[in-house]
Amino acid sequence: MKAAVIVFPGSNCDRDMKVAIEQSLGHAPSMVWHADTELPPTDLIAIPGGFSYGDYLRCGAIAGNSPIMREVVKKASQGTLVLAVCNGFQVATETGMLPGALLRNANQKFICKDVDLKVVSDNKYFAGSFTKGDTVRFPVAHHDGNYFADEETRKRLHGEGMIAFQYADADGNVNAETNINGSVDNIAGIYNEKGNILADAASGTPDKRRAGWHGRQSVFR
Amino acid sequence: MKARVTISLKNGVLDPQGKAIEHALHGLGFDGVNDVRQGKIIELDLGDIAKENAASEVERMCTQLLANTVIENYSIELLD
Amino acid sequence: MKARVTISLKNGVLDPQGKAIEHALHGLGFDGVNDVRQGKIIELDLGDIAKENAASEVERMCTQLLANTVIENYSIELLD
Amino acid sequence: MTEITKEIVAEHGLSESEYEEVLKILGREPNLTELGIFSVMWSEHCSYKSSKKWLKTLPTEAPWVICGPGENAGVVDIGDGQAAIFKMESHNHPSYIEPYQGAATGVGGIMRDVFTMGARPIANMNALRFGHPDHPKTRHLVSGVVAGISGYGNCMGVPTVGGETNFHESYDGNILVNAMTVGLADADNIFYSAAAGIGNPVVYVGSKTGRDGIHGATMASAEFDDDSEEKRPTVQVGDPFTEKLLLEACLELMATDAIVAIQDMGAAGLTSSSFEMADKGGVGIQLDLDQVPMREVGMTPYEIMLSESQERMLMILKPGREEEAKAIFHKWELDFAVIGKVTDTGRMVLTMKGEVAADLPVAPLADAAPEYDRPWVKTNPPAPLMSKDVKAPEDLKEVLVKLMGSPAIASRRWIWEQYDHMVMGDTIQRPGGDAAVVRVHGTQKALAITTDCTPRYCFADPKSGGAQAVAETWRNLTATGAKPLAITDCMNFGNPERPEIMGQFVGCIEGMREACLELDYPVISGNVSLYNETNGTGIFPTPAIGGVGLLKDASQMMTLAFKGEGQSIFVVGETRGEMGQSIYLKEIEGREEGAPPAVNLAEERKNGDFVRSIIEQRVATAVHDISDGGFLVALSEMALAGNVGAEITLLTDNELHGFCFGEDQARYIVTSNSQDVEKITNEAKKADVSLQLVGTTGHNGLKINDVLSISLEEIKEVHSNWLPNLMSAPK
Ligand SMILES: Nc1ncnc2c1ncn2[C@@H]1O[C@H](COP(=O)(O)OP(=O)(O)O)[C@@H](O)[C@H]1O
Ligand SMILES: [Mg+2]
Repeated sequence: MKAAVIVFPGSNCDRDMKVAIEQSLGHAPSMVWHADTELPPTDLIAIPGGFSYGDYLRCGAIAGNSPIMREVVKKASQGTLVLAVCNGFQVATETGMLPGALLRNANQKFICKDVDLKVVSDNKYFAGSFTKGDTVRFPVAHHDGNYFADEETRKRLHGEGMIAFQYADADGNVNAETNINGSVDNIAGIYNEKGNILADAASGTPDKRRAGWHGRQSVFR
Repeated sequence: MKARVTISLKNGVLDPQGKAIEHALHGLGFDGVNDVRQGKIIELDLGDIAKENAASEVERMCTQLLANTVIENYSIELLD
Repeated sequence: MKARVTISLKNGVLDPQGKAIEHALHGLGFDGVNDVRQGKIIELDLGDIAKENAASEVERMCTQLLANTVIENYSIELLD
Repeated sequence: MTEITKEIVAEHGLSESEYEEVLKILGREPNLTELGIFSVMWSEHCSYKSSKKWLKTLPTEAPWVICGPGENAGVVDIGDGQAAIFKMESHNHPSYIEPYQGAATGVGGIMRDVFTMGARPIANMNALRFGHPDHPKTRHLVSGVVAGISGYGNCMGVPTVGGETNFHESYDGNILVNAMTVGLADADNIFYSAAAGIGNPVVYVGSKTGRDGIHGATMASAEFDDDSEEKRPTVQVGDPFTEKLLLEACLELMATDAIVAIQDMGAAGLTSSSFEMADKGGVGIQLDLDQVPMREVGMTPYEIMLSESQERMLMILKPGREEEAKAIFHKWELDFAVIGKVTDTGRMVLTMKGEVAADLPVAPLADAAPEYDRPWVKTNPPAPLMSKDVKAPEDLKEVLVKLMGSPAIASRRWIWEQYDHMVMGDTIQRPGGDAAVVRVHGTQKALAITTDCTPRYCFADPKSGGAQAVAETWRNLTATGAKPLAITDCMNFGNPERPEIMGQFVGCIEGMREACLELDYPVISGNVSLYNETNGTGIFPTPAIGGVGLLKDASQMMTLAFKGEGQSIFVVGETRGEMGQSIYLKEIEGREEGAPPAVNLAEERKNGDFVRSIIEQRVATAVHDISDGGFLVALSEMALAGNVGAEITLLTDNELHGFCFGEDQARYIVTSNSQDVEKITNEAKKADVSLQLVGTTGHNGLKINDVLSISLEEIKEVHSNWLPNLMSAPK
C-alpha cells in the first residue's frame, strides 16, 4: 500500500504523520507540497494536523484552496482513501469533501489532553482494529474542534452511519459532560457516505496512531 | 476602489466567541446585554477596477475563500 | 436597543491575518487586490436601555473588554 | 536635521556621562539616528551594564559544553554527534502591558535565538510569576499570557512541555514571563554570529519592517510608573505562521554551506544584530537602508534601525550564494533582500536615498559600552526557623487540604492543557512531573528539562536562594533519571541603582556560582531583566533557572506516580524540620519569616547521585523530589499521579509537622518493590546517604500513624480545582 502526506505551509504534524505511516507500513509515504498539482500514485492520502497558513481567516480555509487540494478532492471521489486529522478535518470540510464545519471550542481555549472516544460505526476501510461500541483513548490538541452541522446533515450522518467517533467517557457514555468542545452530538470524527474518507479532531502521537493499522484493508487506527 | 466584506455566523449556528463575550460582559456587570454575536470584517483595496465589475469580483472572493457558506453569511459594501 | 461595534487594528500594527488573506487571494488569481485588513464586528442586544445611556454604556464595554486599545481602534453604531 | 538637545538625550535613556562618551567616540555630535543607535546599544537590555561584572563570575565550562554564553544560545554535546541548544529569555514588561502579544512574541523571540544557531526547536518551557491571585489584574494577565504562549508555541508546532507558575503580591505591578526553548542540532553544523569575509553580502530575511516597538528595548529597561499604560503602542504583534516559515526556510538553507554567519533580530532589531555581527567578526558593515523590506511608507533611518518587528533574521552569505538562498526563502513565501556588505573599515555605515544616515565605529561603540560596578549591600539572612519554634497544628488533615489547594501548590493543569505538549510525538514525560522529558527523535536518548526558582527564598537570603534554585533544577532532572548537563538563567530583579537590589543580584549570582561548581553544572546562556519595579517597590529577586539533562536510555526514565500497591516508600536525605519561608508558615500561620532551608551542596550531590544510581539499576519504581510544601505535599502528588494511596509510619525525633511540612533540601521520596528494599538500603549505606523507610503504598487515601487519614478524592478536589475556580470566578 502506498501513502502520500500533504504538506502545507504551517503544517506541523506532517512529520508525526510520516513517522506513524512509516512505522505502520514499513515504508515511507511520499510528502507532497501544497503547490504541486499532481499526486504520485497512492492508495491513501493523509492530510495532517497543524496550523496550515497559521489558521488565519478560518482554520483550513486557505489550505482548502491550495492547488493540490483540487487533485485530492478528485482522487477522493474516485475512491482513494483519505485520512484527515485535526487541521486536516478542517481542510476536508472547507473543500466540501465532508459536510459541516468546525468552530472555535466552546470554552474558547486550546485543548491538549487525552480523551475517550466511542467508536460509533463500523467501516470497511478504516477502524480495522476497533469495532462499533468500543472506546478508544486518543490525544486531542485543537483550538477549533467544535464540529457543527445543520439539522438535516446531522440526520444524514446518523442515518447513514457516517459518524466515526463521539466524545465519551471511559465507559462509552456520550453526554454533555463528556463533550469537551461543544461539538454537535459530541461528534469527534466522521466518514463520507462511501466510507473512504475519515476525518477526526483528535491529533494522535505516532505511537497511538500506529495502533490499529492493519495492512491494506484497514487503515490507521 | 475599496470594499468591505462583513461576515457573520448564520442564524442557528452557535457562536462560541459571542457567547464567551456575553458571559464576560455579564461578569463585568453589564447585565442587560444579550444575544451577543461576533463576526468578521475584511477590508480590501481592489486597485484599478471598474465599479461595475467590482461587486461580482468581491462576490467571487467571498464564495471561494472569504466566507464559509455552510456556517456564514456575508455582505459586501463598495466604498470609493 | 441594539449596537454594533466594529474593531480594527490601529494603523501600522501588523495584521498577520490580513496579510495571509491577501496572499491567498493572489494565489486564487485576484491579483489586483492589496492592503487587506481584517477586523471584528460584535453585535449586541442591549435590552431595555434608554438611548441616551446606550452609547456611553457600549463605550465602557469597548474599553473594558471588547477592544484591546493597545493595538485596536473601535467604532460604535447604535441600531434600533 | 533635529538638533540634539539635553531633553532628547535624556529621553533616549543616556546619562550625561554616557553622552559625553558618545561625543568622545564620534568627535562630533551624533545625529538622531546615531543617538538612537547608541541609546539601544547602551541600554541595560543590550549592554548588561549593571550585571556584566557579576555574570562573568559564573562557571561556564565543562567538557560537554560546545558553546557557552556570548552567542544567541548555549550549546552542549549530547553524544552521537548531536547537540542540545538552549536559552531562556524574559518578556516581562511587554507582557504586563499587553499579555497576549507580549507573551507570544517572547516565545517567538526565544525560538529564533535557538534556530538561529542551526537547531530545530524541540521543546518550550515557561517560567511565570503573577501578582496576588486576588489582585484585580491577575486573572486578566494569567489568561492573556497563557493564551499568548499557547497561541505562538502551538502554531509553531513545538511542544510546550513544562514550566512553573508563582503568585505573589511582589509581582502585582510587574509580572515575569520567562520563556525557554531547547533545540536539537548536529554538533558539526552549528551557526554563529560573527560576520566575516570582506565584500560578502549582508542579507535580510523574514517579515517586513514596520514601526513596531520602536524603543521597545529601552522600554524593557525602564522602571514602570503609573502612566506606563500610555506606552502601549510599542508592543509588537506576533505572527507565528511567518516564524514557522522562517524556521523551515532557515533550516533548509542551513543544510547547505551558504551561510557565513546568522543572527536573529530581537530586541533593538537591525541595530543590535548588525553591530553584534560586525563586532564579533572585527569587521565593518555597510547597509543600504532603501533595500530593507518595509511594511509602511515613509520610514526614516531612525525607525528602520530601531524597529522591533518580529520574525526577521540577518545573515552573511558566502559570495555568489544569493540566488540559491533567495530561491529557498521565496519558496517559503518570505522576503529576501541583500541590504549591504561586509567591509574592512570597522565602521557601520548606513545610507538611505543616497545620503549617509549614520557612520559609526563598531568596536569603540561596543567596547565603550558602559559597565558599572554598582554599589550594593548584602542582605542579612534572618535566623533559621525550625519546627520546634513553630506551634504544631491541631489537625494535620486540615493543614494538608489547605496546602494542596493553595496558590503555590495547586495543580497547573488549567495552564498546560492549553499548550500543545504532545506535538512532534516525542514528549515522553508530560507536564506535571518533576521535569519534562522529550525523546531525541529517532534515538534511544531523551532530554529532561525543567525550570525552577523559589523567589521567597531568594528574598530572605539571596545567596542561599540562588544556590537553591540551581540545586532544585538539578534535583528535578535527577528525579527523572537524567544526568544534569547545564543551565540557562533569567535574572529578574528590581532597580539595580538601589544598593539593596544590587545586593540581591550579587548574592544570587554568588549562590548560583557555588551550586554550579559543586554540581558540575555550568551556565551556558542566560538573560538579565532589571528595573522590575513599580513605584519604587521591587519584585522578589527571581533568578529563574532552566536546567537540561540527558537520559542515555529513555526506557530508564522515572516518573513520580506511585506504580501500584504494596511498594515500599523511602525518604532520601535528612529532615531537620526547616520551617523558615515554608509554604506551611505562609498558609497556616500567615508569616513569611525565617531563613530559607539551608543548602548543603555536597549533600545535594551525594543524594542525587545515589538516586540516579538506583534508577539506573532499575530498583526505584517512583521518584519525586521534596520541595514546596515538604514531604506530605510531595507524597500527595505521587499518590494523585498514580491514583494509589499510602500508609506512613513515622518514628521521628522531630516534631511531626517538621517532618511533614519542613522544606529541608536535598531530599527525595523514592518507592521500590518490597524485594528491593535490602538492595536500596545497602546502596544507601555504601554511598553514606541518609535513607528512611517510612511506609508502603496502597489503600485509597493517605494515612500517617493515627494522626491523619484522608481520601485521595478529597485531596484531588482541592488540588485540581483551585486554578480553574480562580479563572472562572466572575470578574
Ligand atoms: N544571566 C546570564 N547568565 C549567563 N549568560 C548570560 C546571562 N545573561 C545574558 N547572557 C548571555 O549573553 C548573551 C547576550 O544575551 P542577550 O542579549 O539576551 O541575547 P539576545 O541578543 O539573543 O537577546 C547571550 O549569549 C546570553 O546567553
Ligand atoms: Mg539572539
